[in-house]
Amino acid sequence: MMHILDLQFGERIVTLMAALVLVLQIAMVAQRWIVLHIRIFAAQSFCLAMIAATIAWFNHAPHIYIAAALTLVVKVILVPILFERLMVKMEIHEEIEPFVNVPISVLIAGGLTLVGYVVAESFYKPDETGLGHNALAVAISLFLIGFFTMINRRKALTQVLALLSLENGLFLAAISLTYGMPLIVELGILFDVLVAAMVMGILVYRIRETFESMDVSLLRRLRG
Amino acid sequence: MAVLFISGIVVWLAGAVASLALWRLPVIARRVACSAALAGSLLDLAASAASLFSASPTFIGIPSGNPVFTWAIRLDPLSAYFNVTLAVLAAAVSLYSFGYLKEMEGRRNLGAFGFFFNLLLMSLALVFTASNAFFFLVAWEVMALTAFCLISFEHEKEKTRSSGLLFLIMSHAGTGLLLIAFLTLTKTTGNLDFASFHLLASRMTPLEQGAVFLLFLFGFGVKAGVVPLHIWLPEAHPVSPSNVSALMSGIVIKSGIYGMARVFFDFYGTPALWMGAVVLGLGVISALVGVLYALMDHDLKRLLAWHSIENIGIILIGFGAALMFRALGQANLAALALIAALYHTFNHAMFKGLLFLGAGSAVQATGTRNMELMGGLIRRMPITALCFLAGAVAISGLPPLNGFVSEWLTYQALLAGFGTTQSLTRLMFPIAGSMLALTAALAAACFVKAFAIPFLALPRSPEAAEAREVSLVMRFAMIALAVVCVALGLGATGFIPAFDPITQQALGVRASSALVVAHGWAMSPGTSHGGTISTTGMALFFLLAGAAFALPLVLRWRRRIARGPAWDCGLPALTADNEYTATAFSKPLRMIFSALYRPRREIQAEYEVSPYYPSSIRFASEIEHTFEKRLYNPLRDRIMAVANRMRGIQAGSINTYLAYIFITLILLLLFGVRL
Amino acid sequence: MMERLLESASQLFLLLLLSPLVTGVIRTLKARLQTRRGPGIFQPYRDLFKLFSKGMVIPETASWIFSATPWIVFFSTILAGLMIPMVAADAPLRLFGGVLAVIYLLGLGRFFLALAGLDSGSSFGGLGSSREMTISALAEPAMMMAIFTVAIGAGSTGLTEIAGAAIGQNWRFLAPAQMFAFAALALVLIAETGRIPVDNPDTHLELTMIHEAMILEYSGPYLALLEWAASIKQLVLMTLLINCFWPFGLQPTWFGFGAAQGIAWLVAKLLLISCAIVLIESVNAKKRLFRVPELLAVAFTLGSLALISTFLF
Amino acid sequence: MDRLLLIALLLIPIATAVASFVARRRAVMELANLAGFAAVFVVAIALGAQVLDFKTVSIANGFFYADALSALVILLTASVALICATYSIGYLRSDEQSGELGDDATGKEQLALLRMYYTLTPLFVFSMLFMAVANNLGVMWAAMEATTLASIFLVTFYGKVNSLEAAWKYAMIGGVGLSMALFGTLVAYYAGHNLTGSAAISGLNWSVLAQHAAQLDKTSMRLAFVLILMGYGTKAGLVPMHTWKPDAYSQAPVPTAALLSTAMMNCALYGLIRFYILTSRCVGAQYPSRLLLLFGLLSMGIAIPFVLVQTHYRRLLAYSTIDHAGIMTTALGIGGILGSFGLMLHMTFHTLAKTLLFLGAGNIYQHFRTNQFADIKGGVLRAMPLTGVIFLLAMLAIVGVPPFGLFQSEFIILRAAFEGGHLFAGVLFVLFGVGVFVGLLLHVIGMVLGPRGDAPVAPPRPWRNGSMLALAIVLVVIGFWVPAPVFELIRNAAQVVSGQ
Repeated sequence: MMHILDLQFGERIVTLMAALVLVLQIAMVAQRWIVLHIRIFAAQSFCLAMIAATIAWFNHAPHIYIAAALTLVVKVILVPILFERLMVKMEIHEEIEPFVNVPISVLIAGGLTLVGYVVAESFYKPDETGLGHNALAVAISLFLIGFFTMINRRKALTQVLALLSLENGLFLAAISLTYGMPLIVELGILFDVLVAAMVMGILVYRIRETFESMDVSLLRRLRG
Repeated sequence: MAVLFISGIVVWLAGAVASLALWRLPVIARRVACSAALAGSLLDLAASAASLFSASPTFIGIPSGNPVFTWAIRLDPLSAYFNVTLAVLAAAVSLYSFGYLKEMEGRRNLGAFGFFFNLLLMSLALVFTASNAFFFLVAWEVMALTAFCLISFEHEKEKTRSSGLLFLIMSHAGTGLLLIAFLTLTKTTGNLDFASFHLLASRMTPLEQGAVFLLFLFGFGVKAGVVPLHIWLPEAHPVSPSNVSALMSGIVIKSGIYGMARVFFDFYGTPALWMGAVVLGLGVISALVGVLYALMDHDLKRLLAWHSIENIGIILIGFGAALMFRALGQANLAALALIAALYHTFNHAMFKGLLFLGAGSAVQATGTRNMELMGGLIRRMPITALCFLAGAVAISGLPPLNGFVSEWLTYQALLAGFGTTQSLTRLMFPIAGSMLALTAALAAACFVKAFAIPFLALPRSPEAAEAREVSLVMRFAMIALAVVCVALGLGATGFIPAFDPITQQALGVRASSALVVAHGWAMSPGTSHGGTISTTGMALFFLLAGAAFALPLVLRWRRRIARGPAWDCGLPALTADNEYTATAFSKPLRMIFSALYRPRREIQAEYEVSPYYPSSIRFASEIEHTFEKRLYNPLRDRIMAVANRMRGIQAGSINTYLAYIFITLILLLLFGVRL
Repeated sequence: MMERLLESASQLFLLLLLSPLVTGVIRTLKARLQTRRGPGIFQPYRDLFKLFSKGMVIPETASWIFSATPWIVFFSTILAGLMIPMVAADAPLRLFGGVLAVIYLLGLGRFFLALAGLDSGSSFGGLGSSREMTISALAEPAMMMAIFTVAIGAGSTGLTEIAGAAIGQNWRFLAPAQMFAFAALALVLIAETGRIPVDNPDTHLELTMIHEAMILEYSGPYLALLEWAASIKQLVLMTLLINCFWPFGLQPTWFGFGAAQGIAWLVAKLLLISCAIVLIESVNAKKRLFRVPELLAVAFTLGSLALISTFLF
Repeated sequence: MDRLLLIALLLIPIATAVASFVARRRAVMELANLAGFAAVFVVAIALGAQVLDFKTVSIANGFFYADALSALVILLTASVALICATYSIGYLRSDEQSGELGDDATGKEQLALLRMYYTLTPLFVFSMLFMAVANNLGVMWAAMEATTLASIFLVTFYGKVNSLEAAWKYAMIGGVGLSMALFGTLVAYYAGHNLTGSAAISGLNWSVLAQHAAQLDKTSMRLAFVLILMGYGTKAGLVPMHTWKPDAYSQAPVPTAALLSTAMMNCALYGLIRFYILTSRCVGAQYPSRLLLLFGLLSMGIAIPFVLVQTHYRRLLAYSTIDHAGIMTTALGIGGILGSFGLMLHMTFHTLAKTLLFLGAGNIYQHFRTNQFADIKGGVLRAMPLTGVIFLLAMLAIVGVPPFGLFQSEFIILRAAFEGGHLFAGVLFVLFGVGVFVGLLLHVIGMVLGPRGDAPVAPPRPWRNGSMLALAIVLVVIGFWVPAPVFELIRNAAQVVSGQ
């Protein structure tokens, strides 16, 4: 059982999971159904929590456990439930119609991953152990893809989801680059995320009420 | 001196604040404002006249509560000279305003007017004396701002608003150029003090020199109304109240001239030849364009505004010549040209102020600015007419008044210029000279129109027939300026020595001893033998001849004089309808210069009985204002079109907005990081 | 001082006396050329005398400008006349001004004449003033070019110096520059004195007249003053022309026997010029107003040529 | 003492918010806000005085930290908050009378709305103050995010369709921006991860990083700065992240808009400045200054066409704010002691003038009931003299016409540009300045001057005009005479920025 504690092993796991997170992100780009969209987000957040836990275990950084737990609570449980409630409440069942069609979006996502690696490449320091540049690359890719998804979505709700998944990229960066921020910071950030999610949820709801639709591409009154 | 000057400033400031505070009591506000303006002017006059002859410039530094903001004032001869100009004109105008503003009581906020009026005078005095780039720009902009407020004082009229705005925008654009120019100088010296800019140009690269020169030329040119930066001037001067117009044309546009004098003869050591040539060329063009458009304009005040452009052109001819002489190392000739320019500056301030005051009286009496509706005012308002005539003779450069003197000096400078160089550039001097001659002659033609049509013959409208002579104080103000014009003409040789300190400071020579000959009876160009004039002599001749011949003969013939209807080639019943109009008067020139004017005319005749006897004919004729039509309007339209297209950036779609950020981010990540 | 006064007095005398004669001579010569007997060369004197002894009517629409103008025109012309060298090289009032002053004094007269033309309110007066100011304005650049040429040669705008320069050095008056300048100035003179082909001095056909139109409302002594001033102006300009370019026979001083000689020379040269004018007037028709600018453009070109040739040759 | 000050600074707004939340009557809420912000203002002044004495004030072993820079930002925020609090009393009352807040006869709806306003505003101010005193970069970020969250519902205050749209754009773009900022903060933290000893423990404390800036990882700092620039740039409204601004400013209640466009922009710039200091100490000033100049000039340039062809006067003000964000960024990019001084001076003057403009716009809107120049077509001066004069005055001030302060600051910035060798930037600066001047004056002169037309003469409005008049007097006076301590504070802040 000793080799379980081997750092190499940990790195493998983390990298694997990071890859999984990336895949999920791309899957989100390709996704047509809002419900699935939410679920995938939940899954992705779960993976992140796991990564956090692993890192906490292997680097003996207890405060990351808290971060992991918070992620689990906020992003895997609270936010998805909140949004699914919202969906039911507003009986949304349209499917997502993106601006760019799915195959091309996926290709773009791939390209963005490449960008992520190119940017992170300059951080690669061979002498340095740990999860450094891989994780950073993945984080940047997640960030960019999430961003792209935001641009590519018409529905308010899905834009919020995209924004949250984009923040997942940040979380990954936080834990894997710096083994988590000081606890207080983590707390602050997560709190913000939670509030943001709620605020945006309310906004989405009101938009839905006022416009009889969640299609944000209709919000084009204010120009010039 | 310092004390006097500062107290002048303080009086103006106090007057401004007081009249604003008293705005609810128009009578008192008017009196306070005008008397403060008058007192301030007199104090300023005393201070600047004293320091014009003092050997060393007076420095005044007032500590201010804001370390960034420093009051740095220096009264050197040049500043003093322009301050004298300001003070004399301002005194007359404030006197005039006592009566002029009376009409506005109750209808307009005289408190506000007095506020801006006094502030304008104060800022002008500060512009002429600021000795620090920052403070200069502050005074400069305050001047523009207060001038704007006065121009758009009657802002109910659409025309007034647009004109004021045009002025504000153009002058601010000019200030932008000045800002760049001054900062380039500052970059070289590392501080903002004018003293440190003295003879600075030599320490700059030729490229910088040229660039800064042009920046200054155009920056100040906007305010001076140099063609093609003049379009605001004929708009803004007519719409403002007439006392303001007098200040605008008389002294505000001279702030640009002051700036040029300061830069060209204080900051620049020896300029390049082309600089002088450029200024000379601009001067000639401005003079011609100004007078040609004036001839076609029948709005009395706009006509005068166009003439301001012409006279600025004449001044610039002097400056240009002076610069070229300096480049050629001819200090004495440079002094001659500089004196010509500065003398004309002063003269123009006086007679243009006088003419605007006269025009203001006529406009107030008839309620219109269109001279075609005036006529016959010389009988209703004799004093105004006499003063206007004096101004007209002076501005037409006819002997023995002041306009003649400064134009004569300019001719002499140009004449002497021909011999100073062997290069072809020397051809510029005689050409400029002949163009100046053309300008002067056209100006005379224009002022025959500008005096005869409104003041002579029969009234052309009921209002004109009912016109009243203006109040005593207004008449007095005009007479005062007229007297100054005459004095500047007859006593020219007495004023020349006043330029010595200036030429001494700018060029290091004292010219008066060479210019004033025959025990102060005559003036010579100081360049070669002979070629003198003596306005005093001419005046004496006229007086003697008048007294000796005219008077007795008139008395003898008095009994033989009969008054009767005009013969008019036997046509019956001369009425205002068959008088010669201004339009008709300018017709020959309109046809001769049609290439420039591109006149359009339409005639509608209605016939009743036969095709030979029209019952009514309507004639409309208009000319094209080339610079607006061909230069400014297309530019404006282009810019607006581009702006409208760019509004598409903000099309309302959030996805697009996000895309902007996304693309920027990716670009920065890929390339920005490597910057 | 004293002799200055004497000089002035005598030149004044000469101006007053000679000017009507020149007019008369020109008229008579013209008449002869057209095979008429003509009024005789002394007719202008008679006209002036007659007019001076008559009463005058002043239009009630006119103002004091109307009455002041004749005096201003007369005196300014006289003053101009006293500034030019007629008999002696140094003009009596040379100190008062040179060629520029002469031109501007004539301009002063013209200015007031134009005002007077408009003052009566009669449309013919306005017509005259408008045309007069236009033509004189257009004549100005040419004149200035020519004057610049001679003045540059003499290094001064003083007429005495100019005349001196022209005789002094080796036949300078033969230089092409001088020639061109002379031609230019001659054309300007024709325009300024209101002669054919620019204006017709002895017509009252309102469509063509210029100078006559302005003084249409005048009568009696004032008319006499204006007519006299006109002929003095003509004399002044002719003298200016001849003494600037061919200053032969100019005496150093007014006094002694030389004076007579000088006057003789002057009369001879005047006669020459008059003949030239008569010729021109007889072989040309009056131009339409809008053809006049072409004439003056030619004059300007000649002036520029003169200037350029000053440093070509 | 200092401990007390910082605590009070943060507690008073919270207390105010709670008080207004539980209040049952409008008067109580108004009073609470007025008193609260007055207290905050006093505390801010006291803090400023303290900072002048001790350079820095820090408590909770450096968790809260205030130097001259923070003190200045706090002072500005507090004064704007106080003015707006006074103004909004009159403003909201007139809204209530004119039925803008809904037509519920019992007045429940209106009260609810008012409660929201009077509760969220203190929270909004709190988060800005918190950002200014937070030493930890992460906390600073959290506070910045909090400003967005607190202000979103102020933007939707009127519940109109447009205000929802504006709020949505604000939320989305702001969200993205802040996540970029967070990313930047992370990378900055990563850059400091190989610090040793005590530094490593408080690795995100700005004061610590600033001391060890030289040892930070250079590549990471470059990346961090790009992300921060775009992140906080979004909140500051730099082009091309500015798109939310015109919408939010034109839809929010006027006092909120004033806070957004002055106080919040200052805070965003404050964050940017903090990172600029780190980056320039780490990788040298050239790298950040290039990026800053790029964004600054771009913002100034892009603002012009929108100003030129604008039809809506509150959007016009928004674009002017974008222009000034560009000016200040450029100033930061020019840097040096002179540039930083100009920047701080400009921040101060702009805050005053822009607030005044928004309040004036509020008066005009409530009087004419339209946002379009076309519908007003002149006569403001005749219809409402005081507002007209003040609006014109503030407009002249904002376009940098002397003798008002902004001319001084812009002059200093320009001088710094020329002496720092940024000739091209300087020339563009002047050019854009003239462009904006033309656009703004074109519209505003047309709106303020002119005959009255059919608009009625405005009734007296003590609260609104009182606050405006006070601010206007301050604006004019400060052009000629800046109180010595304030000037000292500004100078110290500039020293903090330029690190000299």
